[in-house]
Amino acid sequence: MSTPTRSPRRLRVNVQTLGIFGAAAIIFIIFGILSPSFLTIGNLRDIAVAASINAIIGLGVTFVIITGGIDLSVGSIASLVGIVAATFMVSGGVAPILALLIGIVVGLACGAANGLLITRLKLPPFIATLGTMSVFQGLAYVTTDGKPVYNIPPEFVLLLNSYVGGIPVMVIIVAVVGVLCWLLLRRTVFGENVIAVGGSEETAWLSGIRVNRVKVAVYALSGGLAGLAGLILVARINAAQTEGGSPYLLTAIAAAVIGGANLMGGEGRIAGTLVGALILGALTNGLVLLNVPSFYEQIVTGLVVIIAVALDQSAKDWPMLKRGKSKDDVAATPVQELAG
Amino acid sequence: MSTPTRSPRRLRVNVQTLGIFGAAAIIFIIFGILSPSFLTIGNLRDIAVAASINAIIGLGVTFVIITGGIDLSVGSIASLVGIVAATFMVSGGVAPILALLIGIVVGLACGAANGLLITRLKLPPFIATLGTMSVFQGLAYVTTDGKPVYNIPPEFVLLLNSYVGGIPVMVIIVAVVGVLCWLLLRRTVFGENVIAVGGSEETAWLSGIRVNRVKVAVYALSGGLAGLAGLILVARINAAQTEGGSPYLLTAIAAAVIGGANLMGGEGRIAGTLVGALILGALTNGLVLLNVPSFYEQIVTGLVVIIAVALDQSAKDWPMLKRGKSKDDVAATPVQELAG
Amino acid sequence: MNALLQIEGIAKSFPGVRALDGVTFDVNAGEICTIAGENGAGKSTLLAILGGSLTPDRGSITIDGVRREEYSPRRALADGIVIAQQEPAVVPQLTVAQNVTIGKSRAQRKQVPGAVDGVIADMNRMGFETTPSTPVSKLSPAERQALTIARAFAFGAKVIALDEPTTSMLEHNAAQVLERVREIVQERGVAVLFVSHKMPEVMRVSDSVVVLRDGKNAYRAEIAQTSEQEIVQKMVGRELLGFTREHPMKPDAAVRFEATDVRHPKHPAPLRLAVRAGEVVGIAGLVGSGRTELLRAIVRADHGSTGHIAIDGKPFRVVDPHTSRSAGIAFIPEERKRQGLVLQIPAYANIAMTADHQFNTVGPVVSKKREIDTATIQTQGMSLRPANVRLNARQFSGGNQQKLVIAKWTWRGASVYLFDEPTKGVDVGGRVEIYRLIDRLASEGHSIVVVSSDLPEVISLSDRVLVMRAGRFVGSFEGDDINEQTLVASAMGVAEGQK
Amino acid sequence: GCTATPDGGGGAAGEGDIVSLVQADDVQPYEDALGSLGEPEVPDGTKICYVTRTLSNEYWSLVADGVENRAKELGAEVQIFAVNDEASITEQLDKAKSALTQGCTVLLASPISATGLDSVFTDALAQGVPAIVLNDAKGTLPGVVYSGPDSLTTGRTAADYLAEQLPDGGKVAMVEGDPGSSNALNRGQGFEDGLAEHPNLELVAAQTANWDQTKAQDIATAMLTANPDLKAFYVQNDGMALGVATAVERAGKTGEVLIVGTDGIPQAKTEIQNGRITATVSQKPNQEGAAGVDVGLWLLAGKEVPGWIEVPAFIIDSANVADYAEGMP
Ligand SMILES: Nc1ncnc2c1ncn2[C@@H]1O[C@H](COP(=O)(O)OP(=O)(O)OP(=O)(O)O)[C@@H](O)[C@H]1O
Ligand SMILES: Nc1ncnc2c1ncn2[C@@H]1O[C@H](COP(=O)(O)OP(=O)(O)OP(=O)(O)O)[C@@H](O)[C@H]1O
Ligand SMILES: [Mg+2]
Ligand SMILES: [Mg+2]
Repeated sequence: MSTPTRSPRRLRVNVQTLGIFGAAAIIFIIFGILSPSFLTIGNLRDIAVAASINAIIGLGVTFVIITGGIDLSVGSIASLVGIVAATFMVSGGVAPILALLIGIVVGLACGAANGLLITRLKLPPFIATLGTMSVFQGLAYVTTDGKPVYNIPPEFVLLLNSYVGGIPVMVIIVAVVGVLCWLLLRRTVFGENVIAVGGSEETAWLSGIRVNRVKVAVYALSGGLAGLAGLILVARINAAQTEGGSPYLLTAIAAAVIGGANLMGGEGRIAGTLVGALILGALTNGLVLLNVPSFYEQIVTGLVVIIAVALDQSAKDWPMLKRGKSKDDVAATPVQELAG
Repeated sequence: MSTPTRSPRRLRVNVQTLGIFGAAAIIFIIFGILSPSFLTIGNLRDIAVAASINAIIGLGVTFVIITGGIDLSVGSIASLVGIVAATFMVSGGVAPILALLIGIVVGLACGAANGLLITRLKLPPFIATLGTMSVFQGLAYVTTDGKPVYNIPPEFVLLLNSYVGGIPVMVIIVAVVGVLCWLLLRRTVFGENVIAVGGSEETAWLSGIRVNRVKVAVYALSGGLAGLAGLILVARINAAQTEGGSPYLLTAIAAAVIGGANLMGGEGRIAGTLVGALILGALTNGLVLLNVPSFYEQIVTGLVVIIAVALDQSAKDWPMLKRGKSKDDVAATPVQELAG
Repeated sequence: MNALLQIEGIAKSFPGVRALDGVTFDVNAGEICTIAGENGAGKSTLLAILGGSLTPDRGSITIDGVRREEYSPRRALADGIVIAQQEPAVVPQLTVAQNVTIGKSRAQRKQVPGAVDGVIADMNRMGFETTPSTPVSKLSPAERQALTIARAFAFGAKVIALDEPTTSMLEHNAAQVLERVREIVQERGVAVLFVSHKMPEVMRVSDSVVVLRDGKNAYRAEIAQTSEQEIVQKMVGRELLGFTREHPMKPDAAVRFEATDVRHPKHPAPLRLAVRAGEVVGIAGLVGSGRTELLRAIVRADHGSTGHIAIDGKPFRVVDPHTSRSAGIAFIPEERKRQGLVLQIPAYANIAMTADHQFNTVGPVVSKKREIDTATIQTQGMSLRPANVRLNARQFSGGNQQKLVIAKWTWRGASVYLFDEPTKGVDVGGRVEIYRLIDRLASEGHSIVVVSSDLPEVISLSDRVLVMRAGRFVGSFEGDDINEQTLVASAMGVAEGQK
Repeated sequence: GCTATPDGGGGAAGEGDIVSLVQADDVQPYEDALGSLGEPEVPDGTKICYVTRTLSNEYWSLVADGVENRAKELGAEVQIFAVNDEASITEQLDKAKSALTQGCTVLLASPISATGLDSVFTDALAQGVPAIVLNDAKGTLPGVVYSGPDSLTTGRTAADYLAEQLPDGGKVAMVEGDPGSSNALNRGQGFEDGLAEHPNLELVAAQTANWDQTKAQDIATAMLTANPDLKAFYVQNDGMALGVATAVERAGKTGEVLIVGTDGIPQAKTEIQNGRITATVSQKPNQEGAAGVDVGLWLLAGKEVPGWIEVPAFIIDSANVADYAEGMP
């Protein structure tokens, strides 16, 4: 039997990523053709800004999904953190920087709570985070009796929502967080453990990986990033809304899954998630530029998401790359299961 | 290995079911103690009525989840079907019975579309149904320019929202659908195939099961039941709202998962889903009777869901079944791990 | 007359691997034909093509003179071809009965009303008792294999392929099973393709043999006209020198590994296991006798197990596989695919899975290069094929996957190695390599425990053999007492082994 | 056509004497009604229930305040029922039902769906419990009193105001609420009707931001990109208007591009003072609530009441914002 010519996996990852990158490129090009103002620097910057919150939440969710879990509480965490930090600053007179740290800590704590429910009580992640989703949301309401917090200190807004060398701070944050997440996932023992747990919990466990710790850490990360997103949200709208985070639940998960995260676990791509968020951002923006009526906007968005991911799938679908992703595909190649 | 004295799976199912039934019982008893009016016939009937829409959607979703999929479009399908049927009756003067049939057919069609996207384009179910969720919602808007449809014919309302022998029709519908679903899942070849596909898609495929057909069928079923729910919704509020169905997405999935459906596939219980829906209904109702402020209501609901499922888990938690459900159970149960 | 099954010029390649390269041979009705070959020779791939789950790049398959056009499992089943998978293809969530009729239409079920009872009966004949309503999740691997074999004959198939059907079974079970298979073949005149790495049973059951080597069929012969040596020689392409134990017997060596008061929730009886430095302790016993549980309890793999661990007299706090890893205990589990490997990631990543910080460079950043180098070096010593640790674990054949699982621990170094069925599904050559590996570890002074259903293996490796029954040690044998008769007797409880 | 359903509707409408007290086509401003009917008195055991939408929506919590304050002022027991999701019609229906079973003597409600609570109203009226709809979802059921503005006029008012402010016309854009919601539909409809009378105002863009401030910001930003010469925004609620204000500010066009919001929540008024928002079509949640309470009590006292207590919406801008410094009218 001839020795392998080159690593199929490397190749596969590239092509996969290319798949969704390609889809993204096509979307941007089409919008660019349809609307002259779409591909202007200013507008692209707006898209990046609009995508940043989904991107940050999506990155955390990506880790969770890789372990085979799901986090439905990210939206509520973002709301809660925003409300708490804002209250501290406005009512408590806490310094912006400090409030920011407090906020992230609250996010981490909420996430860790999810992790403990899942590992200690052995709850399915869907249920655990569905429950905490409504608990955290409730806490956000209770904190301010459901009222929004206005008059956010300008320093705080500047901190997260200004420009550095013409680049919006939050875009820089996304970039930095993205790189860190990539390193964490691909270049640390923790990252390897995350992938192992998602690939086969049993194997990871028997190899001496502390599965529970990994899971708690992953949910804490997801909570922390959701918290960060909540703070950015506050800075964006100069206010903390008790439900501010809820719209991002589905879209953030969507960003991750569009980017190639496999809800069955074991797979997910940092770059992919970022592209996923960008695609969603570009859609909202582009459809407004084209002034597509609200009703049709929904239809188009849905169709584009489907087509984009279909392209991604087909990129993986040429024979060489058949095996790989989704449960189906794993199934789709018996020999790999039959081998030895 | 000596012959098992009695079927342990049966046993396990019972224990599980008992787990969630027990939890439900406890919840009802506690509310009963706290609020005298809770356990009155009238109020219990109200709860059953309130739970019916979640129950019906949840039953369809249960099948989808057993195959290892997910259906995020059920809410939109309910809205779309409601709007379409109502328009037919009000603008088209179609007879209620006919409108009802048309509605269900539309639901089935939407579901089948999901199934085809998932099997032919090989899209992850999450993405496919996320996309169609917004497509179907958009179609609902477009149908009536987003306007609700009023003046539903009383005959239609009577059809779905009246009494037969003191029992609300929609409760009867839930009961009938429930029994049919149980028979379908536990007493037909199709049901076996559904479980097989969810338990191990590859095995199913290698055994000659038409995996694609099975999948298309379950998504169609899910869509059809969502459609039925949409019609009941119309009958309940004497109007069709373009977004009427959206609130049921998460709650219906929750009902299924609370009832023991395993998002990794292979597991799900009809009775469990019904109980799950009842628990959710009882919570809303009971907390109102106790006059819990709506903000705290969310916190309590979240906590109760978590506790209820935790009880269910612990019921399964005796050593042999330790690594209870969760991914590796599908791969293999501990019993198998332990086999010499 | 034409052969029942004609395989002609079948070729199949996977990314970077030519699995099959023009395989051609016939099989007649009533014939049991063994397909022999090293791990990775292409046996399962060939069967996958026969079963329609893979489409060949070239070549054709003809059944009853009808050339196969479409490749899909449904088509193959319709043609009367059934493959009993190497990995039992059962649905744990369904009952035995449901797993028998799985995929069959209501009509087909009507045609063969007795199918389920037939399968249950056959399983009994094979020495496995079960009921139609038993959930498969409750069956042991051996029982699952028996079920997969028995059901293959249930719906009147013409060609049945059995891919390593007895890997989880003890000799006498396997013998019984294959005996039954022979009967059925004679009764019904079906053709059976048989894949196994256990040469004795190959010689016993088959009428003829086809040897695959590097994806080509290198040899075809009637069993009567050939010999075990001949076949093995054709498989490995060279004279295969057998394994002889080299690690010195050190009856006086100090106890290196001691596990006391070990309990597993499934077998509450407390057990004590002590292994000397450089000693190989074999553990024999019937399927379900609690051997795997013993090992899992030692590394605390299952919730609710207890015990005390001491290494070189020093007590270690072992509460989960992690602490057991840190204590220097290596556990090579029985089911490599599910418990030993993450199939969709590269081999080197699997091997590095047992690392704490060994591959960190600056701070927490790990160096893939180091991981790859380490993995490569480790696996070279085991002649891994294909010798490329960048390939995903799933791209290796069974035997080679087993080497990966062992490499996971050897690079890290441990003082105690617990092997559960170390050569399950490994070819003759591979076995010898793994035996040598174990032998080497022993001579390096490590303590070794080998749980195996393969008695010759236990016998040739062990300094001492413990026999388990119903979760207890029922016998301990050393030196000349270690032989099949005594072990089987003790395992089945006919004669009490001397303490 | 009202028939017994598990959701109520037991008694035939019109049977209860309440219904006869309601002068269906009589419309009066709150002040007039108060003048003619006088301060209501509270019979023993009066329990006023208000079934609202989400309290996290500032507007509804203000209506609730209006109800609570008036009830306290008059010394009546009051209970608020809120839903957790602006869209869950049946949750509101189920809560309204249990409100009634819990022995409310006056039922105030802000139905999510215009007809959504009809069955409960019918029951209420049959049991002699006055049923009053607060704001926006004016129904058709005889005997149900409506307290609030004509929701079409809110949009129209905005259009007229913009016409005033932009004598030589120009391009305007509209930021909408949830596509399906009655507020979004009515306000949008009203606004477009209004524009029809001012041909020099051109509606170049209309998009939904689902009542979400951040999305409103992103959408407004894109609208400004697409139409650099945009003159004004009509925004269907003030929360979104705040987002639009930020977008306009970031585009450096504050003051240049007019922003007209809706509702008149305090923060919007602050921004009007800061000049970041031009104006808002303010409603009077407190008055709507108070009026509802009074109507209920009047009916209990057997007084004839108008079928519509009008609480008109009105413009707040830099000119008069000072008069409404605190809370909402
Ligand atoms: N899914 C796959 N992707 C890539 N290569 C594969 C795949 N499955 C098998 N191979 C390669 O094809 C060759 C033949 O594999 P196969 O499983 O047929 O060998 P085998 O004879 O069954 O080995 P064993 O005796 O261990 O079961 C091996 O080199 C294996 O690495
Ligand atoms: N090698 C494989 N192992 C396991 N499952 C597979 C494999 N290949 C495909 N599948 C699954 O089976 C499906 C294709 O098989 P199926 O027989 O359903 O196709 P089909 O013949 O088109 O079905 P239908 O006749 O209903 O259209 C794929 O969607 C995938 O989910
Ligand atoms: Mg094989
Ligand atoms: Mg074993």
